[in-house]
Amino acid sequence: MDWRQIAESLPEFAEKNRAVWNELDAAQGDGDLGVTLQLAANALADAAAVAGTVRDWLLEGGRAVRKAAPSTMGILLASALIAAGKALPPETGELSSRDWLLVQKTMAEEIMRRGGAQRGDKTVLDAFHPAIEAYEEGLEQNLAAEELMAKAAEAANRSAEATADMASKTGRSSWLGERASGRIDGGAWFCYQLYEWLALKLSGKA
Amino acid sequence: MDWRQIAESLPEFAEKNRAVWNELDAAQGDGDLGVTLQLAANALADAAAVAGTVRDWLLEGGRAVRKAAPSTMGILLASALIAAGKALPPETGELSSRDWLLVQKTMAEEIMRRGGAQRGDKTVLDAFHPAIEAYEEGLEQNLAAEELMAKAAEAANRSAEATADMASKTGRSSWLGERASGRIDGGAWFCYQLYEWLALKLSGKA
Amino acid sequence: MDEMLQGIVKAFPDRLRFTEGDPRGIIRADAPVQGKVAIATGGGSGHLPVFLGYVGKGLVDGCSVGNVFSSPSADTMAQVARQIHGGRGVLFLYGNYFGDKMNFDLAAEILEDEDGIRTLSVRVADDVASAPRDRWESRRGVAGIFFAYKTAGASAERGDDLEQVAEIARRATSRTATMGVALSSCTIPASGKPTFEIGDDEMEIGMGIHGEPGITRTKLMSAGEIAERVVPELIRDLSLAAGDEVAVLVNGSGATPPEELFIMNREVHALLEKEKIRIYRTFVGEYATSLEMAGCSVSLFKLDDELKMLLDAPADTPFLNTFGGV
Amino acid sequence: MDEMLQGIVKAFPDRLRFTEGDPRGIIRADAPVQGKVAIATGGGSGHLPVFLGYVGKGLVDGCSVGNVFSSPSADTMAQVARQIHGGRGVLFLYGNYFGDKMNFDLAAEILEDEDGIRTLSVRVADDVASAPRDRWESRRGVAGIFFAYKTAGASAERGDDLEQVAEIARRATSRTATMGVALSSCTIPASGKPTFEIGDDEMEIGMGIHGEPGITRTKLMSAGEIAERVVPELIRDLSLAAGDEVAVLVNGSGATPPEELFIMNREVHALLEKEKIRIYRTFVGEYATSLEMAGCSVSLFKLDDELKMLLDAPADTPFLNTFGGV
Ligand SMILES: Nc1ncnc2c1ncn2[C@@H]1O[C@H](COP(=O)(O)OP(=O)(O)O)[C@@H](O)[C@H]1O
Ligand SMILES: Nc1ncnc2c1ncn2[C@@H]1O[C@H](COP(=O)(O)OP(=O)(O)O)[C@@H](O)[C@H]1O
Ligand SMILES: [Mg+2]
Ligand SMILES: [Mg+2]
Ligand SMILES: [Mg+2]
Ligand SMILES: [Mg+2]
Repeated sequence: MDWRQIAESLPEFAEKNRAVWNELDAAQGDGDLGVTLQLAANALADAAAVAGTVRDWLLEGGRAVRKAAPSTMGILLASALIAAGKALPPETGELSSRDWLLVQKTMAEEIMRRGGAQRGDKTVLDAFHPAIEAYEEGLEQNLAAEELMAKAAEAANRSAEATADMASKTGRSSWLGERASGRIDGGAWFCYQLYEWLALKLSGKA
Repeated sequence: MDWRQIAESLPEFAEKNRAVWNELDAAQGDGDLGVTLQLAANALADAAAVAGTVRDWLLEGGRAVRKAAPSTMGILLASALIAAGKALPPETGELSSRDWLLVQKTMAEEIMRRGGAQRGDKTVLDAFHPAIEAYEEGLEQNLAAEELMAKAAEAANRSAEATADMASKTGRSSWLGERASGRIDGGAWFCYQLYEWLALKLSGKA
Repeated sequence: MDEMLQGIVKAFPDRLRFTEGDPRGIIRADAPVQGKVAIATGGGSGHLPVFLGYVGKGLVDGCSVGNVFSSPSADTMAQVARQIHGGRGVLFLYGNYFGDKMNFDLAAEILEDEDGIRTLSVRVADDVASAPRDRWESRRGVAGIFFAYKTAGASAERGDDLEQVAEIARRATSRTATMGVALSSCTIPASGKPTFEIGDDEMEIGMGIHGEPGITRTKLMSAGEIAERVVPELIRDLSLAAGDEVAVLVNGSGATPPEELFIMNREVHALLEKEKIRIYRTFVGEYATSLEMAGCSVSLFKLDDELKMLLDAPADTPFLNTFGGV
Repeated sequence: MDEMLQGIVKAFPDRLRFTEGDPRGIIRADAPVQGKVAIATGGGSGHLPVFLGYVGKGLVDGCSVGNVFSSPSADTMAQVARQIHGGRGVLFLYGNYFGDKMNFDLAAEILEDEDGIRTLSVRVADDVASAPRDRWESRRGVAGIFFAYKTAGASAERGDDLEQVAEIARRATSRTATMGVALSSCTIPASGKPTFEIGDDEMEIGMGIHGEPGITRTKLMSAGEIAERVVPELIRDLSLAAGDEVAVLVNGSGATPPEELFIMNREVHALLEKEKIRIYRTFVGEYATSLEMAGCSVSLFKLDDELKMLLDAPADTPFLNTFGGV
């Protein structure tokens, strides 16, 4: 899978969905999730243009996101990307499905470490964790790259929807009490959409 | 004519009309003319209760109004009353129609001196001056006290109504430009009502 | 009103106190300062820190407080003057409003007749929207009163006599020009309704601090557009030329976030710099408010060497210096 | 945003400057002060004078400025820290918000890894409405941050080391309790709509400075009623007893006329006096705002002898001292 190609089309992906992300965040946060993710996507595309390797891209891209989008999701993504870059062996070329698993796991761990949230706290993790589990399951079944992503996307979709029934325990939305109940978490929904988009990309449909 | 009796019923007179005065002032000033005149009336009634002579009453009443009602109309009234008190010979008992003329003329002069306004500037003077002229005319015709007041009231009424066509040249309302045109001046209207009330008082009808 | 004044004196008991015998007069805790010309101010309330927030060292010695937007009484003014009088006369320094003028004039007569205290009066008249330059003395007094307080206060503090202090106050006033804009009206509590209505997408240029109408009403403009409307007018009014030095005051009328005042300040600076007018000092914040009115004003103060010195002299009031200043 | 910051630096060029290489960092013009522990703060904008208005002598050395109501970046924070570092470490002192914490933590890691600069962090958490006393460290930081800045700033200024300065900041924070009320919401420009709606005749008690919901919504209350609701809660929270000494802060959230803040101050004083709690010092004004929100908060700060001394130490920022102060 060509990481450069993915990186280059991230801004387009963000443009298409930013309004929804803002909207979801507005219901229980400050309505800037779409802005944040757009800035992050742009920073990552720019970083890819000058990066030599996928590792460089993750490290430099993470640093760029850190500067460009210092909101919660931005900083979690940035740290997670840097951690993932550090975890990849320096000689990594294109990403294998195993490499992808390592990236995902490292990112999820770093998000937990830095953000201190647990599953069930109504965050991006509530979609991310189930997606990674589904991905790993698929890997054991030797599914193809695009099938793995599709399987992860499906799991993320279900679990993102389930965040509507959760009470937020972290970040800005945790202050909102009643006012935030019954709504899907924006970060979780983004996570699902990202997997779906990646699945389409890998299958050549997007 | 019993000045004490007039003084004592001033608060009642003000109560009955304060809403209208506020309303007229609100259209082109700050809407406190009724409040001002109520405070002035109360202060004058209180002063009458302890004053030995009409002269004392005017002097002490004027000082009390000065403290209690420091808005434009209050201060003009206060100064005018003090000036009138000073103008009356110390031995004055009940007020003759001549004394009344002196009081009115002195008051009008002091209002002009202190306020610097001319006839036509859309102030209380635009009713007061014509009223005094009518009063003086009547005096030459040897009319009775209540007839004099009635004649003055009539003149004040006509000229107060005519202030609607004037442009304000002094005080707060002069800043209002367009916004104040077409409205009767509150101070002029009060002046008319005061004469009318005095005429009724003198004729024993109020 | 009286609750408000008590709240103020309770907050700053080491710096302010009530005038004896009059709960509407507030004076420096250490008044009278012997051997110094005293400065008294006053006016309607609803404009804090104007007027009473300028009582303090290097500024004014006492203040008479009226009801919202109405003059205090001449008797309060006289009582304040008596208790701040340090033997060298009293300057009445206040904004040019009719009701205040009548009361201060009357107070001056009372003080002369009854107490033998000499007074002079200077009325601040800086609102360019209210009259043309050739009749500037009939202008309304607005936020530019700050500069008159500051310079006359410093003049009194350094020992000038009554005439000199009055001259400084007059000089400062004649060299100050202010223009304001409003996005919303203010409501006079007594009347309970806004003085006038402004649409959500409208603003008024030249508005007075009691909601007096301005020069024109326009669509909402950006800070840059407002500055371009206001600053050239002030420059013309003061006949400012390249090389002249000014102090800038960007004042918020109450409901304007400080963030927006600083954006305005940037635009004002940019325009002055373009004309090569030198900015000696800048003040940004709430120096004269109008209850909950949303808006701001820009004042320019054309300096000379003496005024610069007086502007920089130490001064202190609890309203403008949280941590003390002298 | 950047226009606003330029407007600030242009207003006070002798006291503030931009961090080199980062237009979102503002530091003391004379930074770094060698041999002194440096204090850095930061947070979203829309709260002036919080945060950047506390940069100055006797307070904090530098500030990172985020967009409205959002955290500045860790890189800005690190850059500010580098340029204020006077050789004795940096204290990060800021309000307890999640996004800010993540960024400051990250900045601390960057500084340790890349620059070998030691940092400690203290988060101000004084909003009693946001968590009970036994979990006070999870409270939101609101206007009481003023007391932490003032005392920690004085501690750094007198030469304390990093641990001592942090201890003072923590001590001040643990002894400060704040409760706010709001009469209107604030609008986050990015979203364009009020964070929530309050009826004309309603108010919310315990409201956060970004419009976070409070404890309860009630009919409009008078200043006296509000004080009776708020002050006993603060007294209980700080376990104040007769004879204890406090500093009082009555803070306006932006659109509240100062007149009303002083009325509130009077009520607060009356209730404290009734409990024989001694008021050592009072601050009334806009110390932390929320864009155009109408409302106010009351903070009590339980003093000890050292904190009293630190509170009284000289300090100066152009936002709080118009005429300078040190
Ligand atoms: N502690 C946390 N750990 C992981 N994800 C979190 C955490 N807190 C919030 N999030 C995610 O971040 C999203 C909001 O991101 P963003 O809009 O950038 O936050 P903010 O504007 O409040 O800084 C939430 O929808 C949630 O998924
Ligand atoms: N210069 C003046 N001379 C005489 N009367 C005046 C003058 N200015 C205003 N008035 C009168 O005062 C009235 C308003 O009085 P008041 O409400 O007490 O004034 P304000 O509230 O503006 O101080 C006006 O209706 C007018 O009749
Ligand atoms: Mg958000
Ligand atoms: Mg009136
Ligand atoms: Mg009035
Ligand atoms: Mg945000």
